[in-house]
Amino acid sequence: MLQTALDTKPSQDTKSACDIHLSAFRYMLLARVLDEKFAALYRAGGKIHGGVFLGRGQEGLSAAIGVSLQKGDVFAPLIRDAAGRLAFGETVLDSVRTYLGSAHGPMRGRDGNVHRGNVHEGLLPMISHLGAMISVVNGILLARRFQKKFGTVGAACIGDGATSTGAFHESLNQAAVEKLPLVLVIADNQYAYSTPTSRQFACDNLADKATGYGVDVQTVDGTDFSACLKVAGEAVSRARRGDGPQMIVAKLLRLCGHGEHDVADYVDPELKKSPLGRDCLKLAQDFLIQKKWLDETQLAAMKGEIIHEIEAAVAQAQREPAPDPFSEVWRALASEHLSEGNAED
Amino acid sequence: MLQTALDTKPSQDTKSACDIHLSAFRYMLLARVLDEKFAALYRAGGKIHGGVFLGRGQEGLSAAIGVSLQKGDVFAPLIRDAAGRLAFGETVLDSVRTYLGSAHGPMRGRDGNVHRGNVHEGLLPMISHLGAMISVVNGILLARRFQKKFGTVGAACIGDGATSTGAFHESLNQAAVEKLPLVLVIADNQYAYSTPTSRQFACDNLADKATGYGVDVQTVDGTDFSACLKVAGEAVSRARRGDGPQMIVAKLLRLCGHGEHDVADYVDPELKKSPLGRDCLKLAQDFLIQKKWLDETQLAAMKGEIIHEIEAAVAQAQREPAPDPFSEVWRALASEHLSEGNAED
Amino acid sequence: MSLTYLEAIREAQARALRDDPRVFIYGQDVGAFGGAFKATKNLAVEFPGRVLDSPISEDAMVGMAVGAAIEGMRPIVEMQFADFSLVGFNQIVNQAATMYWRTNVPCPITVRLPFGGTSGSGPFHSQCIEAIYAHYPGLIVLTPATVEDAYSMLLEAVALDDPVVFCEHKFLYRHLKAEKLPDEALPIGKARIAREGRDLTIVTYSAMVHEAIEAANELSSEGWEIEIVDLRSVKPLDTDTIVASVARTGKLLCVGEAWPWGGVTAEIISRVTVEGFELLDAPPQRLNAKDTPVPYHHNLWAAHRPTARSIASAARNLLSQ
Amino acid sequence: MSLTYLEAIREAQARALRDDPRVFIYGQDVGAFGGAFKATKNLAVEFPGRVLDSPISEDAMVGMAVGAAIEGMRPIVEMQFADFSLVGFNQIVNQAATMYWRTNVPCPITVRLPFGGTSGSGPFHSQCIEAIYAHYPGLIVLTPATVEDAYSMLLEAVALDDPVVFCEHKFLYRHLKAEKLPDEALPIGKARIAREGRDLTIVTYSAMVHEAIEAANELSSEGWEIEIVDLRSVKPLDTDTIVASVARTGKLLCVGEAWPWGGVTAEIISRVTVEGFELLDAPPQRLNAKDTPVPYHHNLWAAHRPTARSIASAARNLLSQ
Ligand SMILES: Cc1ncc(C[n+]2csc(CCOP(=O)(O)OP(=O)(O)O)c2C)c(N)n1
Ligand SMILES: Cc1ncc(C[n+]2csc(CCOP(=O)(O)OP(=O)(O)O)c2C)c(N)n1
Ligand SMILES: [Mg+2]
Ligand SMILES: [Mg+2]
Repeated sequence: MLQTALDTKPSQDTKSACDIHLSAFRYMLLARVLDEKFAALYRAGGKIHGGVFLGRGQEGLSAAIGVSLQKGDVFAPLIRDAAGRLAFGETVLDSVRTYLGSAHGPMRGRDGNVHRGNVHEGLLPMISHLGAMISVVNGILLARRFQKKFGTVGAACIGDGATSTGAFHESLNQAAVEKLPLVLVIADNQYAYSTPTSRQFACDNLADKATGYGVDVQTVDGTDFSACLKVAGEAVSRARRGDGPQMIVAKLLRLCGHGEHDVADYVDPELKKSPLGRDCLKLAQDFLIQKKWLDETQLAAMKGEIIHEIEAAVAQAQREPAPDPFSEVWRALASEHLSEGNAED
Repeated sequence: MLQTALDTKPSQDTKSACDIHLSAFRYMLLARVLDEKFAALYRAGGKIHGGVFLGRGQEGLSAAIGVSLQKGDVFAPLIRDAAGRLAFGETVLDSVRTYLGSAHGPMRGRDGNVHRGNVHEGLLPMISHLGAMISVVNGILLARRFQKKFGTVGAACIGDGATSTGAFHESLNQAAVEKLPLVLVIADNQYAYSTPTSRQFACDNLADKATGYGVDVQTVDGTDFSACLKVAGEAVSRARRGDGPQMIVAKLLRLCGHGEHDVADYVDPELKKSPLGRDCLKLAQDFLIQKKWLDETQLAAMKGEIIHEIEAAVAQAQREPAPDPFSEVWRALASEHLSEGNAED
Repeated sequence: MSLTYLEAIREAQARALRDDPRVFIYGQDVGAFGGAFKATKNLAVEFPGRVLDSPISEDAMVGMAVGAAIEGMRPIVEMQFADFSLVGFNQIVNQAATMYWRTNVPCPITVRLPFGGTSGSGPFHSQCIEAIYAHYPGLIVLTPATVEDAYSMLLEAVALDDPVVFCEHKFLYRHLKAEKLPDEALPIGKARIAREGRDLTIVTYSAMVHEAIEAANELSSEGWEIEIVDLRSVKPLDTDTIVASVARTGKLLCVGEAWPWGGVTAEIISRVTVEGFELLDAPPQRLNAKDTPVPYHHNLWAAHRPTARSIASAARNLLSQ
Repeated sequence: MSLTYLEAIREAQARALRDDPRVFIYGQDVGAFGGAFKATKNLAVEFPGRVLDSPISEDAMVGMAVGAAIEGMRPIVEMQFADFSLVGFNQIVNQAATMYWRTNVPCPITVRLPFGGTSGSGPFHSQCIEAIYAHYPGLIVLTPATVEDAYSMLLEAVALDDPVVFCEHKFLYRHLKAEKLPDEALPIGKARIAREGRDLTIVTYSAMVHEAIEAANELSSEGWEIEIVDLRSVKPLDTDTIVASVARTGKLLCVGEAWPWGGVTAEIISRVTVEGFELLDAPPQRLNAKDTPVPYHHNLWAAHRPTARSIASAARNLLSQ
């Protein structure tokens, strides 16, 4: 997958600003349309069991991280990172396969929706427990230090709510003590499910936490994909250079429910009207058109391609077999000889 | 107990600086001599099962917290807080009983050494898991808010090492969100067991963490009991006033092993020679004598009293019965009717 | 008016808040939002200031409840999913569960765990973890299987002086309905004969009670009469009721949705063989989930847990001995 | 040269570090200090940069080990006491234990738990928590009872492709000595007949093996020959060896130092009655610790756990049936 990713994404420095912005934009649009497809399948019912979680309004930040990373880097996305996943090299087909539970998907129907990834390609499949993936990224980076593999970085994404977890604290402190090339991206989207930040923390800005860990931090307007590209690019290069953990705090608003089951009528209308409530995709589009890096026809063409790619992926995933409980290997251990098996088998 | 405590400790404002300093000093000395007694009993062998943990070098800070609190406040001391416990009202006899496992002790031989306290008197018996007591203090303070009992505060003590626990992070953030009258005292004694702070955190000063939680903070020289009294007194009054959680970071050095089993040869000699390595008790004594608040004869008398009190307590605790496994109620539940009992009985 | 298992839990909390000023609720999104499953719907409005949204801090959530409890309150902590309680595990088993024994001060907290499997929930939103709590001394672990028990047992849990882990099954939340709330109920600690029979005893709890009943109905059409014991409480266990049933039937099948190593089914079989060995006229049998995480895909999930069909076939094997 | 159980653990780690460049050790005070129990003594000097002091962050300690493992390393995590692993419980059971099943990528970490009771250690430095780990799918849970097993099983644990919870008993650390390190050993998964006998089978593990042997010696002076099965591994369990022994003796007593609800003794009795019911000519019996936290005072501690005396009397009861 990363090969594909690489075709469409040579490493940043060799690219012009225009290319980078266009590439990021395409992943934003791809993620948005893909998310909408999942939402539609969810509403249609039957096709998707369990929840559907969208990244609407966070595509700019997420894509910025994804395009700033390179092959060989590590990425631990969270629930709102469809854009970043795609930019990092996940295929549309694998996202669709996971939601639809295809036996050919990376999780083989064993896990689903946002709990997907591919360890060999550095894309970590999140467990649900918030904050738990950061120390796993630390471990990969530590392993590389042992193995004398230098020059790669690890990025982990987290929300404002997850900053309240002990796991967040322990792992960020751990990365700082080991001076690991970790880029920790906090998407402060004003809510944790229904909980406003006022019930989540009492500091003015989550960036205020950085000094207490001894890590660098940048705050960025998460609705401005260009600003996100700049901040993400810089943070990734500093980490790569050996400056230790980098924190990014992006301010934005979740433009969807926590999941598609959630109408989110608790979101403060004032926030929706505020600059935080702007749609990063719309802003990005205006920016590119105004810069003349993209015109309406190219945009239409891009949309067309994307819709086609997604429809094709959905069609294929639907043709693929579902996991078969009878041929399924019901074994949690890699060591077959130590597996107790299942009485019921 | 607190009654006794109160006799020797009317609330602060009504006391002169001299009285406060003398009172604190007496608890420092009492704790030092008591600690030495435990160490002697430990070395003698037989009398004390398990470990012995001293507060040598931290008596000034600990006593300062204890004398700054009032009856009705809550105190969650940690392993190095013999002085604070005594100042808060724990009797010498109860400390000795717990170490010797007397059936008449507050823990009835079920728990021991530093794991002692008396919930009804606001002195929380720590569990071993570091950081775990802070949220319990939060809960007591929250309960009082529900019960409309205002004007009391809760103090929790923690070491530099324990700041790395998720529990520390979650509970401090929780206190800040609820704006609870919590005073969190961090004794940065340069080591967590054998681990130097360089392996524990990467910020310059643990006080740098406060802003990230949105709480007030004061840094203090932990070897200077007078400075500790000032800072602790102010923090407690601010919390009492309703200014929300207060953090205190005291810089000092553990002047003993982690426990009495530990010779602590890993402690950097430079640190011992540095100002951090000064003995707060010695400094306090010089301070009081130089201020003419105490003279050698008074000091000798004080020591005599203290040694007498401790010897009497040890003699009594040794005469008291050990817990009897046959009369012991082997039941973890308060609800006797739901207790499964023990097959072996 | 008819009422679901979930609504019964909501009603029980409403009544606890109404009847006892010491009660409050603390958990993620339980306030204005009414909880991820709506188990606290409108309670924040009906009881202002007594239903508090918590940060995403399970360890501190439980610790705070413990502190409030020893100061005279009766906190109810809602975990968003049982699976996330593992982050607060230490405070439950080492702080709450040891408090009374260490200090003689009761620690009346109720930790609500929305638990158990539903299709499409996957490895981290489906776990049955009653056994790891029941293993620790100092906790009461409840697993109501009916709307009535969900209501009455939750009320009794809040009234108890001990920490209670209240396992409410998400699969039953909306599936299960009752006509009205019960006026009286079996006390906690007593198991219930969910179905009378003479040929074989199935001991189970929570959602599996309903799979077992379905299996029993299927088997009765084949002429077998299965007795079903609904444990209601997995700690304490009502061994007497179980042994009495086995005395009647001579055959024991234990069914649980949890993983096969250890757990409730092992404890039951162990107790019955130790205390009622001679009552058994065939080897007792167990049926558990498979020894893997709970799968996401419906096909795998449905095969991972015991079902009416697998229960019926296990029962047939046992009956044919 | 004679060597303790603790030294064997140190030697196994030294050899693992020497033979396999992928191995490193991570834990509180394991570096220059050599660990709270000195299980890593001098290893930081002998293997520079490969024995790392961690912050007091059990959750992140395990998470980091998992990351390193899936990147090709073989981390050994030392918990300072088993009891503190509960703070890292979530990363062990939900991150490490699910990794292979979810991703097909093995997660070879070894988490060393200094566990079990010693006099004066109290409720939070004495726990036997093997059962809560064994209940979760995806983990191997080891409980060596001898110096030889401490050495060979730890080496094999590090070589395995799965997460291993290695329960090393603090009571055995210095009590137990052997003349030399073993050149060969039973593989993990196989139980050991610690003592041969014909009249009754005692199945146990870890420190209780030695209490059982003492009880057996006492009973042999009364003319009884007790067979003792040392499980070595509580997950997987070597049911065959257990059942074969019960087939010889017809009587089963399970002894564990853990709490009575659930746990190893329940799982063993349950398996034997399900698979070897007809082999039993008396009801099997269990002996566990009492259902309270582990007490601090020596008198209470000694009465809380099974001992040679209580084992012998339980065996006598069973033999007299
Ligand atoms: C430890 C833990 N507790 C609770 C949950 C349930 N949960 C899932 S997402 C979520 C809200 C997360 O909010 P935030 O971190 O701000 O991310 P966002 O959804 O806003 O992107 C919660 C509470 C969880 N996954 N893990
Ligand atoms: C969660 C947890 N992990 C590990 C331990 C073991 N332990 C007890 S004290 C200690 C060192 C504490 O250092 P610090 O917090 O600096 O306090 P100090 O001993 O210096 O006063 C450790 C690691 C513990 N008690 N709790
Ligand atoms: Mg958020
Ligand atoms: Mg310290």
